[in-house]
Amino acid sequence: MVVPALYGLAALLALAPIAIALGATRHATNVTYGASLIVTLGLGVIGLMSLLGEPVSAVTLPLGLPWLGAHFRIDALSAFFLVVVNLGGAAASLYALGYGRHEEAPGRVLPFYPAYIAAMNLVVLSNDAFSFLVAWEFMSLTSWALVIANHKERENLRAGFVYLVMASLGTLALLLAFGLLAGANGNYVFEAIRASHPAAWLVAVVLILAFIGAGSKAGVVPLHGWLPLAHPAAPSHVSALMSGVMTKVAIYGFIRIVFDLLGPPDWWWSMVVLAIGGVTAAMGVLYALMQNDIKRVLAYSTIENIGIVFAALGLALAFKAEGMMVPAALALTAALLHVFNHSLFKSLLFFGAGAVLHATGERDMDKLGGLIHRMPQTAFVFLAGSVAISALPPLNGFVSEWLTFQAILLSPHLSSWGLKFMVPAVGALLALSAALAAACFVRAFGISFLGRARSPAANKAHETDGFSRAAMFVLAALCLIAGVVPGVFIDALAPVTHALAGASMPHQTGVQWLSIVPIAQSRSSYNGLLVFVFMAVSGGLAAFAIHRLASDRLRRAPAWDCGFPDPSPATQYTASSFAQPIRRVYGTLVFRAREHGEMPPPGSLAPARLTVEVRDPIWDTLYAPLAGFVAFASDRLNILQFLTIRRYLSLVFAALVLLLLVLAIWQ
Amino acid sequence: MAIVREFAFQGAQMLLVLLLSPLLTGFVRKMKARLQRRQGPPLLQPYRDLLRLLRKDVVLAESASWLFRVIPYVVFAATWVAASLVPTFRSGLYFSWTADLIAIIALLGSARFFQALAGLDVGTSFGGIGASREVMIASLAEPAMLMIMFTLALVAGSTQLSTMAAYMLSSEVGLRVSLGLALIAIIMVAIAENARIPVDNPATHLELTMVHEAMVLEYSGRHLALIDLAAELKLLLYLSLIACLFLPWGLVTAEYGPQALAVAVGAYVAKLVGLSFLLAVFETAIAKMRVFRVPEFMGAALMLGLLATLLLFVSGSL
Amino acid sequence: MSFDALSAILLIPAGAAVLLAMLPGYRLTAQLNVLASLLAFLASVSLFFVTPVSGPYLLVDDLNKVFIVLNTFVGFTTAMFSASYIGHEIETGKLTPRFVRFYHAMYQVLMFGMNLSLVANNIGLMWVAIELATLSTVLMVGIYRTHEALEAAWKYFILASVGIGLALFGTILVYMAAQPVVGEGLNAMVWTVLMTKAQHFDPALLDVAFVFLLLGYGTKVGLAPLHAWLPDAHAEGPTPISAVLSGLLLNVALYALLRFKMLLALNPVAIAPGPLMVTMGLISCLFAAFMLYRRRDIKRLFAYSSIEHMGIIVFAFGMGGPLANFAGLLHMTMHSLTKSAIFFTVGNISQVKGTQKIADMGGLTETHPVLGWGLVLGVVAIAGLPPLGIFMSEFLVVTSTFAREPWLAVLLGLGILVALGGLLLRLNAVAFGEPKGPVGPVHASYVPMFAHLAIVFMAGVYLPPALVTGFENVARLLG
Amino acid sequence: MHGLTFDVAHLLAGSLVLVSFMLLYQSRLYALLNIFALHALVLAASVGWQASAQDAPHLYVTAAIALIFKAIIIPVALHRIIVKLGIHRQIENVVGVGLTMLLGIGLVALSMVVMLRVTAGADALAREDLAFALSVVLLGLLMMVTRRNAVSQVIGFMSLENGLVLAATGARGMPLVVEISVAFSVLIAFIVIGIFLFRIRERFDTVDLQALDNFRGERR
Repeated sequence: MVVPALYGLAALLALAPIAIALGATRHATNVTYGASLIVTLGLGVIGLMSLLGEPVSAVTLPLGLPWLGAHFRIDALSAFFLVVVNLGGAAASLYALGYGRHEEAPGRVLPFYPAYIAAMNLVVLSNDAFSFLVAWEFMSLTSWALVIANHKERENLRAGFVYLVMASLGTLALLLAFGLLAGANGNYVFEAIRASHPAAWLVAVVLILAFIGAGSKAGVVPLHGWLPLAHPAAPSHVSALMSGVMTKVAIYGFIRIVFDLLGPPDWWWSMVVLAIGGVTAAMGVLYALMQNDIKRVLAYSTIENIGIVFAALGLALAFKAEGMMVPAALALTAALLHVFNHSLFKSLLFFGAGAVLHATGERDMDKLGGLIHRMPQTAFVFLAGSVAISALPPLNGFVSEWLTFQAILLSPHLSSWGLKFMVPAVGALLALSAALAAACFVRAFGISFLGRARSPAANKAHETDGFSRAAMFVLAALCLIAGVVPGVFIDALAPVTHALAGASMPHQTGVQWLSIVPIAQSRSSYNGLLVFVFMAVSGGLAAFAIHRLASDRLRRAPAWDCGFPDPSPATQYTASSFAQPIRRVYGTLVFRAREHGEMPPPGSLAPARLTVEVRDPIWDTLYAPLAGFVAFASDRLNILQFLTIRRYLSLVFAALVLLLLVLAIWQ
Repeated sequence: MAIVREFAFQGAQMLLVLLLSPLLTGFVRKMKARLQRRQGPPLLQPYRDLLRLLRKDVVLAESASWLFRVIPYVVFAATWVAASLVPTFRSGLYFSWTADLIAIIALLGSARFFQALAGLDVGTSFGGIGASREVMIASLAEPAMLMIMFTLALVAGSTQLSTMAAYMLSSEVGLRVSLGLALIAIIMVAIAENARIPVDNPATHLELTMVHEAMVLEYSGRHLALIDLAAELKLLLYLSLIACLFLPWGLVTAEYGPQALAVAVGAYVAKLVGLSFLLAVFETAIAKMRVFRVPEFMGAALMLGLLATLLLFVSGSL
Repeated sequence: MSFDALSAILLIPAGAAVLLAMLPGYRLTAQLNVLASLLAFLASVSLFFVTPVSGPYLLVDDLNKVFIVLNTFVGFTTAMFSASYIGHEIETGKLTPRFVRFYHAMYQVLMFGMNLSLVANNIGLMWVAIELATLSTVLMVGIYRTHEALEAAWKYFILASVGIGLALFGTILVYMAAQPVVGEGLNAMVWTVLMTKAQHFDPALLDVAFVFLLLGYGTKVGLAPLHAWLPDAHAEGPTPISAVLSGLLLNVALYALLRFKMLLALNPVAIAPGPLMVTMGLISCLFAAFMLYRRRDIKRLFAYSSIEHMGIIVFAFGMGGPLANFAGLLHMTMHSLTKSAIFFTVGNISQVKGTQKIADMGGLTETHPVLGWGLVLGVVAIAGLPPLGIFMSEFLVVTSTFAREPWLAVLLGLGILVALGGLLLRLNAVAFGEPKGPVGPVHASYVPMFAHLAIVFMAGVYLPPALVTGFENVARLLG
Repeated sequence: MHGLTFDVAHLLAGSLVLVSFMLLYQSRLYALLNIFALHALVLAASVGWQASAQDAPHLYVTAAIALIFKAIIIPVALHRIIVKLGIHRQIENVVGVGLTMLLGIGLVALSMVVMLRVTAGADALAREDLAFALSVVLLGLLMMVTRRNAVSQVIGFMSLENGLVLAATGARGMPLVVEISVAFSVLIAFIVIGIFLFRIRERFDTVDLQALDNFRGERR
């Protein structure tokens, strides 16, 4: 199975020069995105087939490190992520068939787009440290090029800079991790690494390094600094790929190293992952609630979901460390399912944001509003995405969240007290972030799509093109399907958990009425299908009955608003005013949020002003000082550029004398 | 044959909650009135209101979208499904495993989600106030509820309401600190979720203090009827939740006889009466608090929930 | 036959130098220059097929074969580039034909010097050759005769000649060490002889000798704190010379160091030269990385990046071991190709913009797409990002080091990371953003630049087995 | 007999170091040149003596080169230059003489320690020679470091070269290659310096290196 996959990758890579050759014509857009759509679909099918029971297949090409070659392999894990990556890729390509036409400088996007998808696939397929890292860093490189596609804006360049530096930091961490695993004589092939059983301290170090490496790419707090800058800066279909897919590739890296290559770590390391995962989830969504730029909101909510996934992974680690394989499988399934779900609805939401951006030219929610009237279909799918990401039944977001909670509820069986106490706390954090996520997306959807238009641009918005809508509807449909028949997806994940945890959840599709049962019917179960049907039936019944038996008449009138009808849209709640209560409750604590209101003296006609100041604690305490240090050091050292020749000679002289002294003393 | 009977029970429960909920609200109102030395509206007043509203025209704001008209049905449906999945007089109903406690809470979450959207849809200032405050309160109430659920689930080793109720009935559950804390917490959450005093005042239209009412301000006619009915269902749901988790006595499980059923229904009604009486007393005794005191109130609930969970380990009962 | 190939490498440049010094006319000399370089390159390639016997003065083995081919190849491409570049310099009147004639002659002298020092089998001869090369570059750095050029050349000259002195002293000491064992006379300076007898030499003397050689040749390698001449010499000389300096002369000096390192490695008692080299390499890498952040002159910027990479290479060789040595060789090759390509690009840019000040450039990918993306590609390569060659060597260096000396690897990695940041900032300023400065057409040719980048890309993806075996042999030699 | 040769060689080499100290001490350019001539003279003598001691005739060539180039031509030429530049009365010193002297003594001590310990194997003559040579080299370097004037830097450099020659001759039976190369490089060095001084003359009205150092590419 791996060989055709590689052909697909070759095709994608070949697409880049073709795109360059075709130049900035509309032709180029169609060819590039059309071809990527086809290839990604093919790759997705390959992934699916190998997930559903194709044997593991591997191949070695005489590329890369000469004495090593480039190893590629498809096993259950990589097959699953192959599906995720290419599903996202296909959706993005379909979307871009329409959206990409509006690109002002396609020459800066088209060549890198297929290469970027190819790179992500390569990461998933590669089976030795070198190819893995090449693909990993190549992924960063291509996405960097896409982030600065609109290079005229200084902000984007800055975003690209921060992004590439952070990405390289992550790569460095992974490099060191593999350096430890491979040893001095360099057995970089994964089989060799798997065979070697490293010492406990080494396992710990590698785990931390892998967490830094993968976490920095996935956007784990506090390594997330680049993400809200870079993801919104790229064209929307690329933002969707970065948020929906690339972060998942990062998670793949973590799983591959920690669960597959590394031996079982001591249990306390899982606490690190758990704690950081929980904090990431809560922080991410709080950040999201403080933003007014809709793409930024989405980027921060990605951080939240990554946090949820890592919390589940930490749980799986804990169970695995204590040899409880079935719960480990449950936690792992929850994580992987959330990976899949998030890739669906996050891409969907970014597509929606892109459609809005194109229709209005605005990313600031305070300048949007009332779009549901002008772009009803986009509004509908965006709503679906919002419900899904807010973990509300009957859509898919809830299922993975529910599984995570089920896994958390198994924590009492853990023997170590640290975990016994930590897991419920993490559970509280997850619950908090779930509730806040709902708030965040009520805000995101409500402010931008509902109410009345807050700007002329929003008033003149128009529905987006067919391709984009098709892509969005496909994803929305998938969100619903994954929500109502989750059993199918859970069963598909069984081989993965078998490979990684040596166990898997009980077979789901056999259960009556297609409900899902993590451990036992008596313990817990959930049936998305029935919930959906019941809601539909009862809602429909109510509607039918009322319209039949009672009145179905309807009059339009100005809004009542407690008797203060206000003609101006400015009197509506804005994004920032909507966030105000939450900012009061959490912001003062986390972001040192301050509100300065200045009232004009009685009689003066000056408007009253309210200024809100929100600080990013992590940026202030981590990133700013680092940048400061580099600036300081380079300033200090830069003096050496401005010495006289005599001084330079003195340097040489000093070096010589020093070495001679060393020699004299050493001998 | 058995299947049919099971379906019948499920249907019966759905109808029961639907029909009982306005009466419950009416009863609470009556109680409060009496406690305040007022005559108060008749018990059946809520039914009359609903019917009246259903027959009236809907007056829809110009800026309202299709979503605004769909939402009442969604909210009603979600709440009704949730309410009909909570054991009232009989546990282990045929579809009880459709959604466990987590899912029920989440269903209420969806209802709230859409209601908040409705608040924003017309684009008025009051809708905004309501929605933003609602989500703020919910952001604390939901985790608190989940923490309570954790405690109970860890005690009962299940999130299946029927199983939990059965466990609570069984002898092995002793008197526990955690359960006490959980009870207090769940009451606090129930008060907040149902927009009761001191968190919110269902009767008020004093603009700056209202939360739930502000969200539904623009609704009228059948839409308003559905929203109100959903609210009443929610109250019933929480009361019967408390009833089935903390006072499960009289609940019939698998095997039953007619008299057992009668007893069960009677017990259920009795519980409701008792709880709603307590609620009325509580509401009369206490004053509504400022909106930004609410977070502290809910935070306390959350802390209680977390504490309850952690205490479980200390008490070493696992 | 063998004699021809070997001597051709030396005679062609020497003859060409004499010829070019006499011939007038810019076009003819330029073409002749290219032709001579091409012939030298072909001759060096032939070395792979027939290995000449090495005499008492000249020697060809696996180690220097690589260097020679690289040297002549970059020499050839640079000659191509300079042919078009210098033409434009004459048009703009920055150079007079008289100086151009001098320039071409000196170019061949330089090539001769470098080739000689690579094939020399005699430490004295090698020393002479390196000095010859150095002095010829001194003259070319000062060729523009502006204040800055003179100051740069003067600085270069003073520091280089001190380096000369130290290196000579070291050479004498090596002779002193060899003389009791090998006996007086010529033999005591012949590599092939020294290598066989090295284990009997007086270790203490070798230690002192290596200190002097490290500082002497290290000055020319551009190791901090001996680097001071390098940035200015790169910035103020003609761009082709900057390319040759970074791409070749540094390598030649490094080659000399490696030879002596091998000598010490053979001696059991002598201090391992490794730690010294590792320390200096690390210092250079970190220092240069931070220096990148305050650069305003684009050529100085890349000069400092050369220092950084020399640091990495010296570090790798200092670590030793087959993997690290392989990485060092690979990195050296990749660096000279990439860096010279970058200097070709930078030359074109500064000719188009009429300045070397980064502040006066911008939006290059907008105004000159080929040039701009060429620069982006070059910087991406030099910053060690895949799929280009330098990533492979840096991967090998860091991973192989981390297993042995974790903290050194971490430091090195951070150095590379800081350097990446510095380069990226400047790249953003030059290649992206709103276009700035003149947008005239590009005169010099793109061929050499893209030829180099293509090779670097190829190497990053696929290394031909022949090259690999060659490198592995050398790595084994280096111990 | 051998004792005598040794003593003379010792004496000459030692006096070379002494003269280096004089160079360090002397701050007036004019006098400095004369002392440098003396330095070269002593070098020539010691090389000559080495030649006779090792009965290596080719060393006489080196001695001759040293004598003619360094003792006569260069000083004369430099006299010309400084007179032409009108700096022959210039007095300049960066570090105080006392401190310079102390440093010099320290360096000599260092070189003694390093060299004498190292070359235990070689014969006494070579050891002495190398030790002194190293100290001369270091002193020359010190001079370059402590002087600001181009000419005196050049002189410092030359004295450094002298030290190298001394070392080279000290190494018994070292092939002629090296001497030639030394002379050759010094020659080139001299020419280049000459060119540079002239260019400098064209551009600046002083050879004081501060003037050069102002042009440092990127000024802050």
